[in-house]
Amino acid sequence: MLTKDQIAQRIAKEVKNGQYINLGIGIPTLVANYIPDNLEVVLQSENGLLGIGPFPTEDQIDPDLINAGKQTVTMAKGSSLFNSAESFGMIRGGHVHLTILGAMEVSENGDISNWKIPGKMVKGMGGAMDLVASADNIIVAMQHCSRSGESKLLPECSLPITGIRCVKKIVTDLAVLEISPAGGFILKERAPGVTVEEIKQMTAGKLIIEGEIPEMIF
Amino acid sequence: MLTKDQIAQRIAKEVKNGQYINLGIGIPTLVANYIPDNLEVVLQSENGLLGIGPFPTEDQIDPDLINAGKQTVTMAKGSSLFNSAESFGMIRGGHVHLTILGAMEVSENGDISNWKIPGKMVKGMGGAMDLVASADNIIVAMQHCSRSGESKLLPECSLPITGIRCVKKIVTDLAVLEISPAGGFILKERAPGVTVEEIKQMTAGKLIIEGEIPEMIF
Amino acid sequence: MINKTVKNAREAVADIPSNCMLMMGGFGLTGIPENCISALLEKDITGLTIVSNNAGVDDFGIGLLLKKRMVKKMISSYVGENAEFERQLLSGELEVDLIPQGTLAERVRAGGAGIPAFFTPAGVGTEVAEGKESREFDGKMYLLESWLKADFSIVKAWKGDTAGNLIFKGTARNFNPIMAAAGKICIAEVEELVEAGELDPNQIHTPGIYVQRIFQGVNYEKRIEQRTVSK
Amino acid sequence: MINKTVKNAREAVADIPSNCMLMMGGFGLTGIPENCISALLEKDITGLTIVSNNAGVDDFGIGLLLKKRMVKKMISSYVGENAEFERQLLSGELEVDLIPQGTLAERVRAGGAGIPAFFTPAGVGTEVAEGKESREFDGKMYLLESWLKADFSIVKAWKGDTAGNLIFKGTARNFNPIMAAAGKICIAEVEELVEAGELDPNQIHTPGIYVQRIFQGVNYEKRIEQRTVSK
Repeated sequence: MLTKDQIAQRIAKEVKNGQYINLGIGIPTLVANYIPDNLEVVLQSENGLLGIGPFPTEDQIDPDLINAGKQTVTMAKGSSLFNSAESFGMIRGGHVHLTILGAMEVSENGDISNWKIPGKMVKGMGGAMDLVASADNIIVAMQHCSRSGESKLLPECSLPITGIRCVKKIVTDLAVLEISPAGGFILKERAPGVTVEEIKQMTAGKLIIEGEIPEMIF
Repeated sequence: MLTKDQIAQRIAKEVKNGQYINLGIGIPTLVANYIPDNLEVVLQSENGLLGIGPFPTEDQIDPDLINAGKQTVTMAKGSSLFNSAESFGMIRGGHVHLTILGAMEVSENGDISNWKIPGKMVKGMGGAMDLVASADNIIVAMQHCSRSGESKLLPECSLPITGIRCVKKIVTDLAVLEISPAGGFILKERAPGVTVEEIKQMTAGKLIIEGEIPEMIF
Repeated sequence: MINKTVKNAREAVADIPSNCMLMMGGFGLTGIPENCISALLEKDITGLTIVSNNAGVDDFGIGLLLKKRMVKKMISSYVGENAEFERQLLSGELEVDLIPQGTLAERVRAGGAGIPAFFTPAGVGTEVAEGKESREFDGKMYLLESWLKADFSIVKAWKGDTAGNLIFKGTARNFNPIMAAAGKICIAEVEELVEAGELDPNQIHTPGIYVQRIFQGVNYEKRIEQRTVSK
Repeated sequence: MINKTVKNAREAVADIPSNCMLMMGGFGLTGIPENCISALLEKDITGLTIVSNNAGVDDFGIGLLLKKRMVKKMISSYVGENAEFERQLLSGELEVDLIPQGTLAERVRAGGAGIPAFFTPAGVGTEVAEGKESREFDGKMYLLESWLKADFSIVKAWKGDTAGNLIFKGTARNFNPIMAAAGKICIAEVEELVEAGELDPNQIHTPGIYVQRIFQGVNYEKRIEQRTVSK
């Protein structure tokens, strides 16, 4: 089973040179730490920054420079600043190539739920609905199962939906899976030491297994 | 009968302190010369400038600084520059208080025609349709009659329309008129030496004459 | 150009009445109009509807207005860091309208730019789509969303001039420029106010046409929600 | 950030094929991509559809492309200063789609920002409204207009960096920033090209995300259409 950092590390392998990428809060934020130095990518923060740099040192901290998770950040070389309408124009207009975000549930046709749990305080969807409705490539970083052991990869989402038919790939602590255009989770890779049988048991939605399933390589 | 400069001079009296104003090509451009020095107004150019200054001296000429009539201009103190979408956002959003433009015809319900003559080469409407559809206050500067002596203040426009029910006031070489919300040209002022009877003869649309009609004062 | 300077926040917000609609710039606690929030707290008004991406925290930002029960309704995209907010919401004292952040930004932009409605893909197939017109363009579904306008918009900029031109800094820009344009009256507080003509016209983020009142704010706290440093 | 620099205009436009849709920045002759226009003239392509507010003059700007019969259709708001344009139009060799300038700007902005359609008041009751859906909002009529996108957008900026960030000057900004975002491939020519990191992030007009190719242009003529001086 992968740690959160390992999930992030595996997702980082999906990143291609020259991409503009939006990283959600949580595990996705960690992806930035694993992008190879030889790739030149630009991280977008939907509150109005292209080119997120590393977190600041104590004396670099600027309260006027935060990311969408409200963390203090710095700017990378060649970055730019803009307002929220321009920022989401960028996202909706398909200029951001890759969105990586967390999820509570994903369905076998690529629906995602990640903003609301009935009966709990609703905090709001923030930019998630815009991101999932817009990006061509959406990768979800999540635990395969809930704390109580129930699969989060389902035939249909049980929680309120954030976006429909939008997820392309999922990296969990157990596996890498792709959404089949015809519906279903195509198992692509196993986490080290995890068997196909274990993944089958933990996946409530339709799991598609074709040929040998290799172990992840980092 | 007023000269073009006098028409501009009369229109300048409509200008109020603090207004943002868009001046069309032709007579409207001349209005800028007659705005009293004690009024602080800002002239908008729809190609992306708020705060048009005087025409440049020879050594001030900058090819990157023109107005919507493609004339070289300067910037007034406190001006700002922006793109065409922002510029028309300003116009459509009602932030420009007053639009002054020329017309070929105006109808008694406030329709205006000023962009196209059937059978002649069509040059395009430029920003005129946006301006007339947006501004709360639209004043037309025009000759009362065509060169062949036909009235340009009509029951209905005969030429293709630029905008409907939008003109509030008209200043011609003969008169100042307001459009009645119920339809009709309300005669407000006569040009010096011009009689009500003459204006009546030159106005094909419904002319509303209430009480004494004063001569214009400059 | 006409001088739009007012003395201070108190004068700027003096005529804001109960039950009106306000927009307030800021993302999290970054770029929020701290001075105007303080001045509003001194006023005896209630029933405000506030459009703001977030709702502040319990003891700072819009959270202070909530605590004083001045707010009837929040129109926001994310309101997660505020216990008093949660209490009022669950008790029914407060209404909240949650809107996808990009839709919120575009609706505000549309309000300022005279676009009454537009189509956007955000929220298709979700509860956000309920009761909304949807339509397909080039094989993809979109929702019709309408403009948002306010009686007053209150924004915070880095620099400003007496003609109302504004320049923002860093990600403190966020919703401020689009809200400036969407308020019937826009009040701008700035860290540094200069004479018209001192700012480069080419660097203005918000043209003065959108701003009706401007003043230089004092004592900016600029509280940080998630102080995160490199190890 | 990835380096988007290409050697020159010829390399930048090398893969622009016949019969594609181009956007070209500029208002009148101000802010037009002079170098790319020259490079296009050297190419053996025809059937172009060009979105540009104006169509240049007979011997400069887009007028040169018209003269060489490379253009099938112009999508513009005002095309009045071009005799060859008029000749081709009247003879049926050239199509023209005339659009209110603000609608043109907003359609281009919508194309870049992923808004497939929006309502605008311009053109209500005129021939522009023919065949279009109209709808009333708050007692006023509006027309539904759709986004405009292009295979290539070609823009001209004052300064740019190797990451594609652009800064414009004066009213040479005009349609350039919105077109940069609305082209699948955006080519930017700039008067001064610097390394990424040399431009102030707070002063960027067009973020580099929109720009795929950039080069420093040469020999800008910047012709003036209406040289007007104070007496």
